[in-house]
Formats: sequence, C-alpha cells, structure tokens
Amino acid sequence: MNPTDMLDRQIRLTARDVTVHYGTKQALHGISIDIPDRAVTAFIGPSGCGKSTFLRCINRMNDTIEGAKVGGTIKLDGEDIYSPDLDVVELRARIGMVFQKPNPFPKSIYDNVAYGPRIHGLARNKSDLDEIVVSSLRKAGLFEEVKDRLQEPGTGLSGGQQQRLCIARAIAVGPEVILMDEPCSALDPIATAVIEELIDELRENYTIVIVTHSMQQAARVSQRTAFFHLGHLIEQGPTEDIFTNPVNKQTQDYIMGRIG
Amino acid sequence: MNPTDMLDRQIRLTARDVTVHYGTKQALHGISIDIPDRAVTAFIGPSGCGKSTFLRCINRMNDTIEGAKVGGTIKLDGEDIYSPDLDVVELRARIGMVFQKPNPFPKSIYDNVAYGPRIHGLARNKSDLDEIVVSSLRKAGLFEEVKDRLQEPGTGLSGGQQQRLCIARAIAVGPEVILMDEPCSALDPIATAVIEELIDELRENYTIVIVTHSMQQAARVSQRTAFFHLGHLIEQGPTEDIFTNPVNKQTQDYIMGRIG
Amino acid sequence: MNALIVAGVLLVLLGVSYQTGWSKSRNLATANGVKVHSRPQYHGSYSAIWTMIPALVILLLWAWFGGGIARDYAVSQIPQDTLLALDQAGLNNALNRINALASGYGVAGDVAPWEQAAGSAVRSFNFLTFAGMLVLAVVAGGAGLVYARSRITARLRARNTVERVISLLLLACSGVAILTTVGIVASLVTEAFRFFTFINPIDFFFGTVWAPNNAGGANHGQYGLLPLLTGTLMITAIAMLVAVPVGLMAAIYLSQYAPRGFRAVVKPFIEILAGIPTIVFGFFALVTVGPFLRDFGNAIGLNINATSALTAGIVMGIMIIPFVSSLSDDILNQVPRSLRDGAYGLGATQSETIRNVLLPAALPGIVGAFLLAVSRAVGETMIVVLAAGNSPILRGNPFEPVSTITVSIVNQLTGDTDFTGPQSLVGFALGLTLFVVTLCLNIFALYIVRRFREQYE
Amino acid sequence: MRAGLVRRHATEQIFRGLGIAAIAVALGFVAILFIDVFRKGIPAFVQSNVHLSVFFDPELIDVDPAPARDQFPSDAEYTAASLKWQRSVALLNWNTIVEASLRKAAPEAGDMTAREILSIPETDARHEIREMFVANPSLLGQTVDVDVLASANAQNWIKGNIDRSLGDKQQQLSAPARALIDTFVENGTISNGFAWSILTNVDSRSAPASAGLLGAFVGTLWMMLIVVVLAVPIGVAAAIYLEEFAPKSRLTDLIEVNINNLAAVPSIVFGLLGAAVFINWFHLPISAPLVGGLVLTLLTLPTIIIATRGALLGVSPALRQAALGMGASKTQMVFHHVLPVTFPSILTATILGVAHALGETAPLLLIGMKAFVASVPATPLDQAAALPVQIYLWQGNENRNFFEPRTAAAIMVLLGVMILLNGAAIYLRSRLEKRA
Amino acid sequence: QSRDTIQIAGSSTVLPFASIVAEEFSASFPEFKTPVVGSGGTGGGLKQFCEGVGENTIDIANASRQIKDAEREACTAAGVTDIREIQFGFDGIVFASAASGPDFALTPAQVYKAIAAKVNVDGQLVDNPYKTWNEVDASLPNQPIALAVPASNHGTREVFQEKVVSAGCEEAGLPEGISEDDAEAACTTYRQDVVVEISGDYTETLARLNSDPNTVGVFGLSFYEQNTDTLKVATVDGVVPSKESVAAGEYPVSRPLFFYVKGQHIGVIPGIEEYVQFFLSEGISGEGGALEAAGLIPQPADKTAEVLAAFEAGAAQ
Ligand SMILES: Nc1ncnc2c1ncn2[C@@H]1O[C@H](COP(=O)(O)OP(=O)(O)OP(=O)(O)O)[C@@H](O)[C@H]1O
Ligand SMILES: Nc1ncnc2c1ncn2[C@@H]1O[C@H](COP(=O)(O)OP(=O)(O)OP(=O)(O)O)[C@@H](O)[C@H]1O
Ligand SMILES: [Mg+2]
Ligand SMILES: [Mg+2]
Repeated sequence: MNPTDMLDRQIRLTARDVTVHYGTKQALHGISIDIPDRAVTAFIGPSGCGKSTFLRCINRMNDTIEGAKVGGTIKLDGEDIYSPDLDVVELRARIGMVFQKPNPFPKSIYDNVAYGPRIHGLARNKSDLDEIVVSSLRKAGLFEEVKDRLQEPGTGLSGGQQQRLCIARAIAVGPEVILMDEPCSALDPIATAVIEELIDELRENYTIVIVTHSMQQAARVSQRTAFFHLGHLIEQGPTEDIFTNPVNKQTQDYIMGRIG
Repeated sequence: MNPTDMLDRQIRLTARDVTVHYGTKQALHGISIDIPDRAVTAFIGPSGCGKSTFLRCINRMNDTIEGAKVGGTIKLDGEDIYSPDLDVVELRARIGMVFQKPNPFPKSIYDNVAYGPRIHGLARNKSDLDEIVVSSLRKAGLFEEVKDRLQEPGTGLSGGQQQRLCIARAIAVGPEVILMDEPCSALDPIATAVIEELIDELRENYTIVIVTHSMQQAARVSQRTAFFHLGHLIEQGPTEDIFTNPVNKQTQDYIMGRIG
Repeated sequence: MNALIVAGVLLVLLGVSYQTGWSKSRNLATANGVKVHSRPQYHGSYSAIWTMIPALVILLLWAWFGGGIARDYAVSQIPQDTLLALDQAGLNNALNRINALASGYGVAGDVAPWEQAAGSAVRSFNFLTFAGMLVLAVVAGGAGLVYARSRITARLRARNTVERVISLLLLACSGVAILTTVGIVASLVTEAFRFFTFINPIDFFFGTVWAPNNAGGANHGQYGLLPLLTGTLMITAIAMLVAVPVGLMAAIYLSQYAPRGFRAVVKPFIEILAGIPTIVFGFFALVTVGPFLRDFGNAIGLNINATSALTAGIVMGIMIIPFVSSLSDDILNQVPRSLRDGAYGLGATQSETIRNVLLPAALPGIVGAFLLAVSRAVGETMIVVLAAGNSPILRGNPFEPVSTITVSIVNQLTGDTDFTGPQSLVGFALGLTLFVVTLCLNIFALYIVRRFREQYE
Repeated sequence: MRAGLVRRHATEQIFRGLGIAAIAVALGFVAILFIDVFRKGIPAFVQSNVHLSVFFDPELIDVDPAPARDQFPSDAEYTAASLKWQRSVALLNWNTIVEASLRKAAPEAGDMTAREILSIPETDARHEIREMFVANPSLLGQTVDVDVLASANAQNWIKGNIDRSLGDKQQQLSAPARALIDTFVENGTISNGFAWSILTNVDSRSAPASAGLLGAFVGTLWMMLIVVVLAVPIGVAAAIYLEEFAPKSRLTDLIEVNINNLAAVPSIVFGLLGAAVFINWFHLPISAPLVGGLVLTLLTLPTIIIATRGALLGVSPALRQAALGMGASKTQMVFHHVLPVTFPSILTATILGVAHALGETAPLLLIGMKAFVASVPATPLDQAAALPVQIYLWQGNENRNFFEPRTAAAIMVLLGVMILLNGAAIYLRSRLEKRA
Repeated sequence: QSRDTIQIAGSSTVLPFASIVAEEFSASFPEFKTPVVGSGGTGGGLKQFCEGVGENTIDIANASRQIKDAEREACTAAGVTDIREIQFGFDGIVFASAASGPDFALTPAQVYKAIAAKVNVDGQLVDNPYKTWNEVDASLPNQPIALAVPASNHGTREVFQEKVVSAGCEEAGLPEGISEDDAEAACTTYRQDVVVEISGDYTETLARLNSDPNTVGVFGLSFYEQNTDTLKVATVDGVVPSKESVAAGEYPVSRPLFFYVKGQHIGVIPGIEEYVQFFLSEGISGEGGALEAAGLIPQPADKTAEVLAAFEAGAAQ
C-alpha cells in the first residue's frame, strides 16, 4: 500500500463480500471495500456495472426495491448496518444520498430543501430553517437562480437545476456520509466546479462517496477510487495510483477508454 | 460567414424570434437560429439557460407543459410547425427526441423500442420488428447488455442503460430530425463514444441537435454550435469558430470555464 | 326483429367499408414507395366512419321523425267526419287503437270497419317506410364509402380524422353522464312542481316537522325538510368519520406496509363489504349493532338508542370502507417510486414519507375516493330505514333516532299513498332537493380541492 | 436528533399500528358479517325429502286418454287438444293421491284429517305428481317411487327451526302431524339431503319449501353482463375524455361536479329515470333485465368515472411526455401508456361499481323487477327478478322460521356471484399490478 | 309480438296472495305463463297501472285500499278508462308482542292513551304522562310503553288510525270545548318517544321486537299466524283476532283487499280474464281455499259472486 493512502485514516465504512441479486439476476459479486473518513472515494466503471447498486446498499435503499436481496456485511463505524436492530431511518439520516435521476418532490423549492431539516428537527424556528435552506441552496450553487422563486414547485426546474436541488436537499440534513450518484451529470462546467468545490469542502468533515463517469472528475475530487466491472470490484486504491499505475489490465483498459 | 459553415447546406429548421414563457416567467428571449440538414448542431450553455426549453419547442413538446407559452416562428423545411393545420403527431414522428431525464415506458425493454415502429407501421411483420429492435439497441450500444432480458421491464435498468434505451427507442422510428438532450450524461466514456459514433453515422442522413455540457463532446461531434445564456442565444456558428474564436465575450468566458 | 335487421345491415356495412379502406391503403403503400401519412387501420376506420355516419343519420332521422310521419299518416286514414268528431283524447285513443290493430295487437271492444281498414293501411305503410328507410340508409352509407375511398391518398390524414371521431365518441360517453343528469332532473322536476302546488315551498324548505298525512281529505300533513336534511347530514358525517380513518389507514397499510401476498388477499375481502346487499347491513345494524351500542352506552352512562343516527352511521361507514380503502390504495400505489426513494434517502420514516410525500402527491385521487364514499353514504337507503329508527324529527343528538331524505323518498314513492297527492309527489321534491344540496356540496368540494391542490404540482 | 428519533419511531409505530387496526376493523366486520350470514344460511342448504310410493289410481285419475299426435291433422290442433287434456288433468284433485301415498307410508295416521296429513309434504307435491303423469300417461295404474319436498313447516320441525318444546297453540303443525313427521324421520320415509332446490328452482310462494334462486340468479347474470359491457367502457371513456381531452374550462368543471353529484343521487331516483326513459319513452319491456341492466349502468357510471379520473390524475407526466415524444398521438398515448398503468384502479372501480349494482334493489322496484317471477329469463328481454330482490322478498316472507335461513342462503349465493365476478377482476388486477 | 305474460304490481300486502294465485294459475292453465307479480306499494302500483295502455304498462294493480278519485282521473287522462275493481277478501290487523312476555288485552282507548301526544287528564289536554302500560290501565302489564306502528306510507296506518286510535280517542273523550281542528290533531298526533314507525314490512317490525322485547307491534293477521312461536297476540275489546272473528265482523281492525284490472288489456294479453276468474274461484280465495291457508280472510261467497259478475259484465265503474 502506498503511504499516501487514505486508509491510514480512520475507516468509516467497511464492506465485506457484498452481493446483490435482483430477482435471480446477480448484480454484485462479493464486493469488499473500505471507505475512509474525511475523504472522497470515487466509484468508476462502465454503465450497468453495479455502482449505483452498491451505493444503494450503503444506506439500505435497496430495501425499498422489491426483489432486491443483499448479502454480505457492511459496517459503519464498526456497526453492521444490516443488523436487525439498526435503525434504518437514523442510518439514512446519517448517510445522505443524491440519486442518479434527480427526483425533486412535487413541492416548492423551499419545501424540498426544508423537508429533511424539518423531519429531523434540525431547525429551532423558522429563521433557522430559512438559513439552512438558503445556505444549502447556496452551497449547491443554485441559490442565485432560484432565489425569486423559492415558493414555486421544484419540478418546474431545468434538469441541472433539479440535480442541484437534490444535492442541496441532501446536504441540508447534514449527513456524516454523503453518497452522490453522478451528481454533476446534468451540469455545465461551472456548476460542476461549484459542486466539486462543495465536495472538497465537505470532505474536511465528512465521508463522501461519489459515482462518476468522468475520469477527470474522479481524478480531481477523489482521494481513493474503486473500479467496478460487471458487478465485480476490480481494483481499488488511492486515486493517483489507479489513474497512473493501475494494477489490473481491465482497469487500465477502462481508464484508457478501451472497455465500456 | 465562414466557408466551412454548414449553413451553405440546406437548412432544415429555422427559428425566428422564439420566446417561451412559463407562466409569467420568460425562459427564452427571441431566439433566431438556422439548423442545417445532415449536420450536428450542439446547444451549449449553463444549466437553466433554456436549452431544453428550446429543444422542446422544436417538436412542440412544450404544448404538453401546462402554462408554457411559445411565441415566434419555427419552420421545418419551410413549413411553420406551429401552424394550426400542422399535424403535431406527424411532426413528432419526424422530429424524434431523447429527453434529458431517461423516461423508459413501464413496459419490457423490447416493447420500449418496438413501440414507435409499431405505431408508425414501420415493420411488416414480427421479424422485421425484431430486427428494428435489435439493430436500434445495438446502435445505442445496449444490445449486448440486455439481450438476455429483452422481456424484462425497461424501468429495471441502470441509469446509463435507461438513457441508451431511450436513444434506441428514438432512433427506432427513423426520424428525420433527432433532438438529444444530454444523451450521454449518464454514460461512461466508452458508451459515450458509442453514442457519439452513432451520432456521426446518423448525421450522414439526418439533422441532429444535441444539448451537451461537455465542451469536448460538442467539439467532437458537432459541426455547428449555439451558445445560450439566460434565455438568450448569445452566439452561434461553426463549431470550430465558436471554440477557437468566439466573437462574444460571454461565449468566450463560458468556454473558458469562467461563467456558469 | 326490426332492430335485429338494422343491426345486421349496419354490421355488414361496417365490415365492408373497413376492409375497403384498409386494402386501398395497403395498395397505396405497396404500389408507390411514398410515405403514407396514416396506417391502413386508420384508413379502414376512416372509410368505416364515412360509411356509418350517413347511414346512422338516416336511421336516426327515421327514428326521430318516423313516429310523427306515421302518426300523420294514421290520422289521414281516419275518415274525415269521424276525425272532426274526435277531441284530443279521443283522437289519441283512436290512434292507439289503429296502431294496436296495425301491430297485430288486439283492441278491446268492437272494431269499427274504418279502424280495421286504417289499421291495415298503417301496417303496410309501416312496412314500406321501414324497407325504404333501410335501402336509403344503405345507399347513403355506400355513397359515403365511395367518397371516403376516393379521398384515401398518401397525404390523407386519416388518423387525425379517426382520432377526432374517437374523441367525439369519448365526449359522447361523458355526455351520457350529462344526459343522465338531465333525465333525472327532467323526471323529477314536473312532479316536484306538482308537489309545490299542494305545499308551500317555504313550508317545505324551512319546515321543521315531517308528518305526511295519508288519510286523505284536505289535510295532507306537514312536509318540513329540515328534520330529514339534518338526519342525512348527521348520518353521512358519522359514516365518514368511520370510513375515512379506517379506509385511509387500511389503504396506506395495504399499499405501503403489507407484503404483496397479504394485500392480494385482504383487499378483495374488504371489497366484499361494498357488495353486500344493504338490506343485510340494515338487519345487521338493527339486530346486532344497535343493541350492542345501547348496552355499551348504558355501561358508560350514555343514553344511546338502539336505532339511532349513530347505529346507521357506523354501519354505513363500514359499508363504504372499501370505497375509500381500495381506491386510495390503488392511487397511492401509482405514485412514482422515485418520490418515495427521495424521502427515504433523506432519512424520513415510512410514515413520514407517506404523510408528507405520498399523500400530497396522491391527494386529488384520494379526494375523489372520499367524494365517492360520501356520495354513497348520502344516497344510501336501506341501512337508514332499518337502523336509524325512521324518526323524522329535528334533533341534533346522534344517539337518537333520525330519518333521512332518501328514506323518505323511498317510503313516499313506494307506499300505499295516493300517487297523485303530495304524499307521494313529495318524493320527487325531495329527490330534487337532495340533488341540489349535493350539487352545492360538490361545488364547494371542488373549490376546496382546487385551492388545496395548487400548492403541489 | 436522537431524541427526535425516538419520538419519530413511536409515531411510526403508532401509524403502522393504526394501519393494522384499520385492516383488522375492516376484516373484522367482513368476518362478522360472513359468520352471521353463514351461520344462518348453511342449515338452509339441507332439505327434507319425503319418499312416497305413489299409486296412480285409475279410479281417481278419471280422464280421457291423452291425445296422440297422429290423431290430428295439424300441429295446432294437436296442441290445442293436448292443452285441453292437460287442463282436464289439472282439474283433478291430485291431493287425494298424495294423501293416499302418505297414508300408505304411515298406517298409524289413520284418524288424521287430510289437512293434517297434507301439511307434511310441500303443496307442490301434487303438481309434481301430476306433471309426471302428463309427461307419461302410461303411468296410470302403476306405483312409482317419488321424492317430494317436506313442507316448510315440517322442515322447521325437523330441523328444529321452531322451538320443539312449545305448546300446541304456538306450533304451526298439529300434534299428530308432528308425531307423524317424527315417525317418518325414524322410519326413513323422510330423509335429509342437500338442498339443490335452492339452486335449481325458481321462486315459489305457494310452495315455499321449493322456492329457489335460479330465476333471480339468471336475471342478475343478465344484468351484470349488461352493466359490465356498458358501464365499464362508457365510464372509462368518459373519464378519459374529461381528464385527457377536454379543454380545462368552466364547462368541464361543471361536468366534473355534475358527475360527482350523480354518485350521490339515491338509487331509487335512477329507478324513476329508468321507468320514465327506458320504459315509457323507449318502450322497453317492464321487469326485463335489459332495463335493469341499463339503469344499473347509469348507477355505476359515476363510480367508474370518478375512480378512473382519480387514477388518470396520478399518472406521471414523464410517461405522457415519453409517449408524445415518440410521435404517439394523444389517443395512442392514452390507450397505450396511460390506461395500462391505471388498469388496476379501473378494475377496482369496476369491482366496486358492479358490487354496488349487484346488491341494489331500490331502482329495480320502479321498473317492475322487484317482483315475484316464477320463470327463468331466457333473454334479457324476458321478465326476471334479481338476487337482491329475491333476498328482499324472502326476507319479507311471513314464515320467518323457514325463510330466515333461506334468505341467508340467498345472500350466500349473492356473495358467491359477487366473489366470482370480482374474482376475475381481482385476478386481472393482481396480474397487471406493478409498482410504478 | 305482444307480451304473453300478465304483469301485476302494487301493494305488498296483496303480493303474497297474488303470487300464490299466479303460481297456481299457471299450474292449472298450462297454456299461460306464470304472471309476474311486482311490489311497489298500492300507490306505486296504481301509478304504473295508470301510465297508459299498452305492452309496457301493467295489466293489474294490487291494492290494499280503494283507488282514489284523483288516481282514477290520472288514469283516465292517460287513456286507462276501463278500470275494473275486484275486492277479494280482508286483511286483519293485530297487536302482537313477544311470546315470552305478558299477555295484552287492549282496547282502542288504551292504545290511544298510550300513544297520543296529548291526552285528556282531568279535563285538560296535557302531554302524555304514561310511561308503562299499567299506568294507562291497571289491567295491563307493568311494562314500558313501546308500540311499533306502520309508518304513514302504509295503508295499514290508515286503518290503525281510524279503527283504533280515532275510535279510542272518541271513546276516551276529549276535553270540552276544544275546536274541531284541535280535536283532530289530538286524535292523530302520536308521541315520538314510544311510537316506532315502521316503513318496511312486518319482518322489520318483528326485528324491532327482537331488538327491544318490550315493544308491542302491529302486524298482519297472517304474519302473526305464521309466527305463533315467537309472537303472542293481543285481544282487542276482548276479541281474539282470528279469521273467523274478522270474517264475522267481531274483530274491529280489518280492511278489504283489492286488485284493479285494466279492461283494455283483456283479450290482448292472454289469460287476464282466466286469472281473475281463477283468483275468485272457491278453491283459491273462497273459504278453505289456498289463500285462506296463506292468511287471507275470505269474503262471503255472495260478495265474490257479485264482484265477479261485475267484472264479467265489463262494467267500467
Ligand atoms: N415547467 C417549467 N415551469 C417553470 N419554469 C420552468 C419549467 N421548465 C423550465 N423552467 C425554467 O426555465 C428555465 C430554462 O429551463 P431549461 O430546462 O430550458 O434549462 P436547460 O438549459 O435545459 O438547463 P439544464 O442544463 O439544467 O437542463 C430555467 O430557469 C427553468 O427553471
Ligand atoms: N431494479 C432493478 N431490477 C433489475 N435489475 C436491475 C435493477 N436495477 C439495476 N439492475 C441491473 O443491475 C445492474 C447494475 O445496475 P446499476 O444501476 O447498479 O448500474 P450502474 O453501475 O449504476 O450503471 P449506470 O452507470 O448506468 O447508472 C445492471 O445490469 C442493471 O440492469
Ligand atoms: Mg447508476
Ligand atoms: Mg435541460
């Protein structure tokens, strides 16, 4: 292992032999990975390789998919997140998620962001809440665009705006771990830069996992990278190593743009 | 005008002074643009600037949004597409669209692709149809991944797979003009390359408009580029010119990554 | 018989015309590689439409005016002197006799020779007009077909035409609902007005005593609406108090919590409640629920009557549970899963997701289900007859017997009452009143729903 | 946040508990009603038969030989003669033959009056025997074993529907008749069997024990056929028009309100409408399932329209746009994409609407279907009753001891019909249902 | 072709009798179909009857009262001019209570006192003070007053009012000097707390008794006779109601039953004439006939003969 590896930091999440079946189809085959605290881990891999699936395992969103079966163990701070006496709700509050397809609620922009803080009781009063909403929107680089229309429905936003709204919504809860499934896919370079900056900033205090198709983005924002292929975790390690010096042939091919 | 400009080719679409209001909010301000035949035109611009809105004007999808009002004229082959005796349905069959958010039908993968050919009567028999489905899926680079599960629901695919399914679905109809709203946003580099290849190939015969946030992609696949900002069309021209030699300061800033 | 012949002819026309359009379209497509605007099915339907409409128009004209023409003809067959001697009622009677003779249907009393003659003349007239009309319809249809066929070209927008016709058909279907309303109002209104010639509308609408007197004579009794109206509202309110919480919670549980298998079994079982004849519920209420409530009331020191608004309301509430539960369940199930995921992903509990995200999103449909349930409650009769005590007295206590508008409608219309007197006519007035009252309630509901809904979407 | 979580979980538990409670309440009522109905109704599925050996006594059956076809030149004349002969047979007192058979079976009944003896078999025994003879005149002089039903009162006694310890004055049958019945039961002349008569007979007033449901059952089937065939397509079409095609305007609002309002119109008013429109205006026959079906169709339409509209409202706009973007016309969008998604709801609406129609009596009253009809309708234009009407009529029958169970049995049959009709819809629904 | 089944509708009191006749009729006349007997109340039946002449109107209306003049006019206006009235027997109306309870021997005056809203106490019209029967009259059981009477939509109600309550009212006497209107009101207004109005059939009354065993119900004689195991009948003026006592005119509370035939349909709808003759025949509505067994109180044979003669004469009354 490389000395600059983030794994010498505290490990937040450990996954061991995680498998996922959708009905009879196996989508993940024995994934084992450690995700360090206060660092950004990037999942890369061709479309359909299981990145989102694994991400959904981490905050147990797969529970909500009928027919999905998860095997293996995932621990957050040493605690098995699939143990029966774990509180899923608390888990999801601690592990926030930004979905691949933006899914704003059919409520106002304000309420979209305020929803999480409200249910978790994070704001003492209205002005607290206003502040949370504004600062979250600002961090997601959306505030300027929507400040005049906070009471309009979130579903009336453009694709990229919706994506940023979902990011704002997720960080408004102040999760310890943030899972982002292609958070910048619908964003222009500047907006992307804002989000990347946000990620960088969040990294100071939180654990972040990001799925991305952009090697550049992975290289820019992440400290560790994991490469998935056909449901297998092919290689993982410090981002620099992966991009400059991949051990595995497949990883190399993917990074070089030879397999998809 | 530059001699390499595609505009010396036949013009398929001309838009003049197109405005769009969503309720009281004006989303597009007097857009005038010509879109040449057998070429790829890229729309770029920061998130929320009106690219999707304009795209939706071209095949009148804005008709379906409550409160959206379109002004100005858009002509396809000299025919006003907003004229009352134009057949919208036929128009949409001729002008295919891939939406920004993948929206597969809650039907099987096969039926998703076969739907268009079926309603437009493009296949004489089952084997014709099979062929159309397979070749469309293949062109979209999805066939290998889903060939064993054509009868499973299209909504059970991964994000990138859904996106490619929607592309396959759109090209299966063989439209004359294809509008693609960020068709590669959820795709890995290889899949992106497949789609870009497809676009290149389609360009031989069709008119293609693509919205993208990736300057590289715009530069790679398009012959003409139009830059939108805050609902205005700031600049348009041959892609090379735009990228190497933008006239407008804002365009330059955007391409240089200074405004978003 | 005539109807069968007409239907048969129409069917044949339909088949022929569809086939004609279809094959012409096919030929267009194969002959010259041009792009045909519409698919052969649409061309087939197009020519079918062009064929059927003229034919149907002729048939309808005949149905509409044929009667009048036949009548005029029959009148013309009555000898002049006889005709002059007849008054309106006599003429009608004579015509009835002639028509009866013409249709081979005997008449009472002796048949005058001119009646016999007129009868057979009318008979052959009827036959000839029928045959003529049929031929005319076929010819008109054929002309339509020829025209349609000549119009079928590659550019013909047959699909648009067909779809316009489809949407007109759909419109016609919603027209059925309108016609029903018109029919209901029409069948109530004249008799209701007859009622108001007996009873002062003010006494009816603002009267507080309901005591029809059937004994005959000038004293018709009192027809105050208010006791019935309050009874109706009270029972409906109680029924909704039972059905809405139970139904909605059941829907939520079934759609969000219950395993699929459980849901598949339980939902149909609950739906059975909607199909049990209401008289069964009525006896159940009277014999089981009422005494139970009375004893229960005694136990906790409340004076509950065995037959009361409460009994009827509770049992009615049970009956309408499936209207709330099954419809809401379906609608909740339809909310896109991405919304649910969004809420879960933020750490919302299941109940929070349901309350804050799913219910608002499904609100319009759920309100529809509530309205349906209210409507059933308002319109229900049998349960109230048996369980509410049939006591049309103005009082506000739900533990006392009441009666409702619907019960009174049934009682007054189907009793041994004089059908020309206010005792029975009041049924119509009550029906009309209930119609207007619920109309107002519905307008109000629509208004509320609109205001409420605008927050979302 | 921890503290909040405890509270939120408590809320969650309560919420969930409420859900379970709601289900339990609803199912509890279903169970209570079912148990109530079944407990009462099951005994009615047992009937007591009296086994008689009937002697077709030529002395009593004193009629001319039955006419034969070859004696007459034409069918018409033969039919006339045959009917005349049948009338002469009908005029005979067949009760004496029944009485004689019973006396034969019970020599100890010697001093009982004819009336007492004849209170044991159902009154239609004589018709049954007569019909045997009409069908086969060669029985004259022969002895044949015949099973006839025991009378309603006899069955009440046998099954204990009536308190056997009550005194003479409170019994429907005289003491000797009761004793005779007991003897018959002991010696096997009377035995119990499954009451097929409920399912295979038409209604009867004069011979209550033989009253059955067949006519009403078929009448109901006809009506439900009409309701399903008309109400579902029209209702769905109307809902589609209003939700998808109609321009949103005051007029559509009015229509919407109006339809909601129709749902609240008491069912008897639909009967008034049906009588006025279908019978007086269109001259359709009275007491016909066709008219009943049409009236019930109008009655169910609002339910189906409202429920379908609710479902259409819930379809996500993304789906509509996807379809339109493919160049599907609005009609195609609706029929290919939107409707299939809402199919489960439409089926639910159908189930509820049809269930409602199935149990409805009030409107049938005014179109002459709440009637005693002793025949099976062969077409929807024939006179018929309906199951709920039959229930209503039986429910009002004076012989409570006999008809209370029988009414419950009829309800069981109605529930059976409903479950069968709904079963198909439910099967479809569960197959089509996929979580969105 | 025209309808070949006789259509009957009307009073639910007559319905059972008419149904029995319909069945026996088709058994005896193999050439005719069993008539269809609908309910809908006397008013409802006559309304259908008076809808007009023709296939889609009924042929016979059953009635538990005589047709009213206004109804007859409506009939005539619609072209139904040949209306033939057939009176075929009587219906007895009895008071009955739960078999397990005490015996009742009522008089009209007692019933009146028990249920009138205001009664005459010491020459004053006061709110009815009686709670139990024995307060009304010491000979009656000590049981709370509860009386289930037919609601005003029933023909029976009229009979009950006229022959019991009004008679009782007269017998009991009203205070001197009250106006005629007040007197009528006093005689016809019931107290709401003890009187249960039954708008359904006798089964419903029975169910009321089951749910509150203290109730005394008003029933048809035939209903009572078929439920002697659960019901106990009360005497009125000391007379035990029975077919004999009603037919003999000893028992006061009874009413005649009718049906009306549309003369214009005779000869058109097959079997109407035969049906009427059959209905009035000895073996059906006569003494010892099938209807008596079903609870009808037969009328004297000469009355029947008179009715039949009038019918056959085609006298449109
Ligand atoms: N249905 C709608 N109702 C109201 N406003 C809308 C609606 N759709 C889009 N807008 C607004 O119109 C503007 C242009 O939106 P549009 O979707 O065209 O942006 P875009 O250029 O496609 O952005 P992106 O790259 O984020 O998809 C945005 O400000 C957006 O918020
Ligand atoms: N709900 C589901 N039901 C069945 N199969 C599924 C479901 N969701 C995903 N899959 C399949 O599981 C595999 C992994 O899917 P996943 O969504 O994890 O891919 P991904 O790596 O996120 O791809 P992308 O980059 O395209 O989003 C794919 O083959 C996909 O088709
Ligand atoms: Mg993914
Ligand atoms: Mg966009």
